[in-house]
Amino acid sequence: MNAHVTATQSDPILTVSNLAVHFGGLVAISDASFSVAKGEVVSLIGPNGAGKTTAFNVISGFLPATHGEVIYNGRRMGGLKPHEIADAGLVRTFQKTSVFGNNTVLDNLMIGLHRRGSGSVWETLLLSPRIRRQEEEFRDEALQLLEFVGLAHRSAELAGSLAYGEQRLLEVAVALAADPTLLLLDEPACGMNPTEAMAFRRLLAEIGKRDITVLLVEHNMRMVMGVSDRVVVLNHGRIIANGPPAEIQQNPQVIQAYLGHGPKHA
Amino acid sequence: MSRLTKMALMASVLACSVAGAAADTIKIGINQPLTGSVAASGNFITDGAKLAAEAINEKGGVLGKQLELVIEDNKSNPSEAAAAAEKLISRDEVSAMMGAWGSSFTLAVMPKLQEYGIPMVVETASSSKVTSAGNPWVFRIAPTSEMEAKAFGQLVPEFAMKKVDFLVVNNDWGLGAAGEFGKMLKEQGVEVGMTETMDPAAQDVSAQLAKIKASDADTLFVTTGYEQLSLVFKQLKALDVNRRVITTGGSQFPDRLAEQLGSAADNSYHILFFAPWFPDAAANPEVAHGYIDQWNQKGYDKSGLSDGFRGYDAITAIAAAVEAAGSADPEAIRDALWKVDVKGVNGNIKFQKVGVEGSESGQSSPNVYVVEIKDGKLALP
Amino acid sequence: MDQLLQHLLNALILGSTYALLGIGLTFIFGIMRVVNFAHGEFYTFGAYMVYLFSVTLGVNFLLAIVIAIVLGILLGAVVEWLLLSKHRGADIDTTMLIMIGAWIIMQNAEQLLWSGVAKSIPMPFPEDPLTVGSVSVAWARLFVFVMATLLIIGAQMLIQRTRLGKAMRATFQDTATASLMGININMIYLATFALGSGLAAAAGALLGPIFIVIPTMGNLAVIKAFAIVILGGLGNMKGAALGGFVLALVEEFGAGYVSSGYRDAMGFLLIILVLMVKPTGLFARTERIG
Amino acid sequence: MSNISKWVIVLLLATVPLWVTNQYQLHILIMMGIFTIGAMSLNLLLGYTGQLSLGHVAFFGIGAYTTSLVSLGFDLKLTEDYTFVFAPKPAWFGVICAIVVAGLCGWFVGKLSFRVRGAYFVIVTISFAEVIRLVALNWVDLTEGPMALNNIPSLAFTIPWADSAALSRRIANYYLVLAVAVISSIIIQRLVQSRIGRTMVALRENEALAKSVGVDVTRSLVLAAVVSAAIAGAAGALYAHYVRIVDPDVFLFIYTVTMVIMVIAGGKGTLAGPLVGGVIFGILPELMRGHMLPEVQWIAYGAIMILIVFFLPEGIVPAVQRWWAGFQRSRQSKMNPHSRANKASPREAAQ
Repeated sequence: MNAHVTATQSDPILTVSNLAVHFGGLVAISDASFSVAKGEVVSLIGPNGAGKTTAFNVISGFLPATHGEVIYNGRRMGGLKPHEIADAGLVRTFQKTSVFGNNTVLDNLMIGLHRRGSGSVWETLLLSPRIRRQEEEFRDEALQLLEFVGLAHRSAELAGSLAYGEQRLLEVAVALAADPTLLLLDEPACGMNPTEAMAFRRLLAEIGKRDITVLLVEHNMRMVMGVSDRVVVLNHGRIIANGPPAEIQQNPQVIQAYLGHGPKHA
Repeated sequence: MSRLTKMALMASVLACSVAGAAADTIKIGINQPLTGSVAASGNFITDGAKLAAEAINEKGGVLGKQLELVIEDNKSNPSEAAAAAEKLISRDEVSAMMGAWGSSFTLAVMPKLQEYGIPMVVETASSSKVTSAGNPWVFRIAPTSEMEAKAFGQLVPEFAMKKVDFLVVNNDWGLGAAGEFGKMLKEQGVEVGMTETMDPAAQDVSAQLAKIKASDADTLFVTTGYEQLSLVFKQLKALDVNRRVITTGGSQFPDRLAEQLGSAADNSYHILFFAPWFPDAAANPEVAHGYIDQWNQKGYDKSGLSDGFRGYDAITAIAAAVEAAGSADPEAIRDALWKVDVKGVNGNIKFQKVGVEGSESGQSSPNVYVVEIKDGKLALP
Repeated sequence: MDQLLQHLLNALILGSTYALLGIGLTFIFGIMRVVNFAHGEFYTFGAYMVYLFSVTLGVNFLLAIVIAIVLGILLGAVVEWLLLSKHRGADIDTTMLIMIGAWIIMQNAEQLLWSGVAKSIPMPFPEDPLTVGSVSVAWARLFVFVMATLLIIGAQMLIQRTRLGKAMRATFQDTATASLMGININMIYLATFALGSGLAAAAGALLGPIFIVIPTMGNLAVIKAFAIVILGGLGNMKGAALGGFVLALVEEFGAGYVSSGYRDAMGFLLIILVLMVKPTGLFARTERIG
Repeated sequence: MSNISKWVIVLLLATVPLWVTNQYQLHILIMMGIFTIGAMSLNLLLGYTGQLSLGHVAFFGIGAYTTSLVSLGFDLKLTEDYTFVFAPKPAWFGVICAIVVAGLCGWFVGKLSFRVRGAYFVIVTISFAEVIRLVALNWVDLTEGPMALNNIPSLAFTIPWADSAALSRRIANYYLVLAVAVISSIIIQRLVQSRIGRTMVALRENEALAKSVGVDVTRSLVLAAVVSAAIAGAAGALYAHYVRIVDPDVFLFIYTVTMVIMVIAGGKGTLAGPLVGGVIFGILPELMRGHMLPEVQWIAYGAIMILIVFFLPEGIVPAVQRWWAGFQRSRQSKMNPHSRANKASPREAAQ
């Protein structure tokens, strides 16, 4: 099958075309093109070192691309800073657990809500009524989001003191607070126990209902096959397969790629 | 948190109650550079002051009370000099002060004298600004650069100079000396070339010396403290600059220069206010001998004698003023300083009114000596 | 032309001691990730040890320099063991604050022991300078240059040729792997800090006699060492050696042709410029981030 | 801590000149206050954004020099025949200029170091302070170089109950310092507890995550640097008008170190930390004086700094809060074993 042909879709919200990333002589991604349609849940999978996280880093502006471009909502993302990309509605999470450890869970959410608010320095210093109101709205919104991911009872704890699985949930909540239209999740279920993983699958479904498109990097194949509308397979910096989960499971090239590296969580 | 603040407040109250307790002594504040770029001289002056206080106390003190010296380090820095004065006056409640070595340090202290009404005997500072500022609490026993230049002027014909350059520290002391000596030399028909400056703490002056090397002057005047002076001589030698060097300011330690630098210091002349190697040439040989004996008895460094006398004379003058005032009241001491007429190591100390009319400062007329380093030995030219 | 040659010569000699200072600091940073604010105090320590042995105790001048360097190494080892060995893996700020504390303690201890009055150390070299054409240089400075160069080469050899050096390089590359390979990381850190301190003490022992010795002499030295290390790229030893010479050149020409007062400012302006243009240092390779 | 108890403390501090009449004790309190304001401003950068600025004294010194020059006036010979003459302006105007100029310098340094973090940021800030010190030392026409700017006018107003002019001036300065300290802490508190301030903490805690949720970290760092520098500039201006003399040594690294010790010892990233650190390290030298030589005093200072890093790495305030929270909790659980209330985390209580 032709890896460059994307599934028929009416309205691609994210298009990655001919992306290549080189570190000196090392090629992390040689040539990758794929797109994600609005409302879809797409998984990006592949063996370790296939270039998944690198692709995430480029899409979210943390790394410059060597060639190719990323187009989001019709806008070129190349050259934009990470916070500008987030402002465009494209929000990511990280592979390693990443929270604001010395802040309370509630404050983590308040930081996540940052781009929804506004207010000049002067307004802030004078503590204008609008700023006070905004703070209250933020607090309510944050609590709602915590309710949504099931962490409301933890709101006063320090984020760093949460259990591992809870921290991963908090990460997603912080990303959701930033009001994304496309959410990039980098191995969100990594390290979760089966119960937490199940809870997380339910959360993903809820996120879908909120009209948020999801691009997921994940090793947990059961989850990938369960939640994805479509799966993109990356190996040695190239896309080797792109299609619905059922099709991917049967793809000999994909099986070969995974077996070649030894199956992992597969 | 509120508990913590209370604790902190209690600590501050405690700290405050520790300070200050009256004693049966007359306190005199010493504001000198004990560390930093001109510390060598400041330490010797402080030693000289201690000797004078000791001698007076042995004879029963002043007004039946012992003199107590309260010593603060001004770290060779104007702000620290002002801070030291602040401490001496408001914390230690001294009756009079001696200080503050350099002109810049002294000028920094002077507003405090006026604010609190405390007299200060100025032992080293040479800038004319000190006594022309209209500060009636300042009494100077050191010569101004102008006086120094005038005294040296008598020797100028002997040197047969044609053109001179200056290398001075870039503060009131150095720039003042360059100005006054330049004026005096011009009046005597000597051409004045370039004036190069250096930071008081600079250690490498090769760049300035390279410029001076290129000049066709026959004499170089240098004004700085001993520490920098020794570097200047070393680097002059390293750059092979051969010309007559004359140093001014009175804090050169020529015996140390001769000993440590060998031939590098040869053919140099040093303007001093006391030449301990030739005590019989002093204005008051008996006082000079007494001071030298006392110094040697203590085992102090001999090369410090040429600076230590300033502290000795300053304390002598202050003690005489307290005696005349009949009390330790600062204002009474100030008034009495005008009546002082004592024999010091340098000469007789008697203050004349100079500066702004109505709020004159005191200035005595000290003696000036010139010493030559010749074949590694000191000589009177 | 003559003036230019004289400036170049001065810069070469000054640069050798700067390089010595910078290598020691970058060495400690590269391997241990410690920003050593006390570096200047080891420099001061070296100078005072030469004073103590050669002037106060009358030991031979050359021997005094050797003793000063050895004592610098020992003091470095003691400081590392006492203050840093318990903070392996702590963030840079923590160790930096500890070293600032050490810096304050050491400087004031020197002041307490030797007072704030400057000391000078006589050197057993001919007073007349070596003059070639219109360029002249003092024998003492020539000696400093030769010694500094030998020490730099020696340090480089130690790192390249010896087992200890190999272990240090391995630690520099990857601490975890080095430790798995059976390298005693604690010993390596101790040796690194001791060696870096020894190099700083050597710079002080060599420069002290040329200038004067005061307790605060390390303050400018440490800041200059930072400038050198930044120029070369933090942790880059060859870069630090080059950085030393670059700083000396910039200072010397700045003082000679722009303004002698801004001599020391040149170095800092250079740092700011370098960090604006190439934050990883002039001689650093681009690193992979992440 | 509630707002009421804060204002009670402020009121208490306001009564100090009524019962502390010793000039020197007031002097110590004023100097302590000035350096505490400096420490508070440093805390904004060091504690909240996590950037260790070791050139902080530059802003303090720039504030001091700016207000001194504005209130003393200066002449600058720009060309052979044109001299720019700046006539002396009132002292309060100088203070405003000081705040603005220091703030601009903060903006410059913030911009300058937007690419560098950690050790590089530290070195950029040190270099900046050194360059400024050398300019102050060498631009003698403007700054008087090592001769210092002297006779700077006082900011004082008359205190009716003071016995002497000197005491009146001191009490006036005490109130000025207190007022600036209160205003500064309100500014810092409102800032760090706002949407903008949270981005600063986010930058400290996890820069990548902050970026990923749309925080412009450069902007937030620059803003912190500007506010921090402006407050430090105000402290410097107060210093200049109080001691009435400024020389280039005001830029010495040791003053930055003093402020850093105050912040670290008190507790970085807490509002009360620099205040507690400032009080302790402002009073400590006075307690030690008379018992030990100045050098020994400094050695003790250095040792305390190391000991704090060893044993109280977070600082005094968080340690006390943790202890207090633990104490409260144990008392609560004794009274009502099932209660989970009052389990506020230390960090939240600190803010």
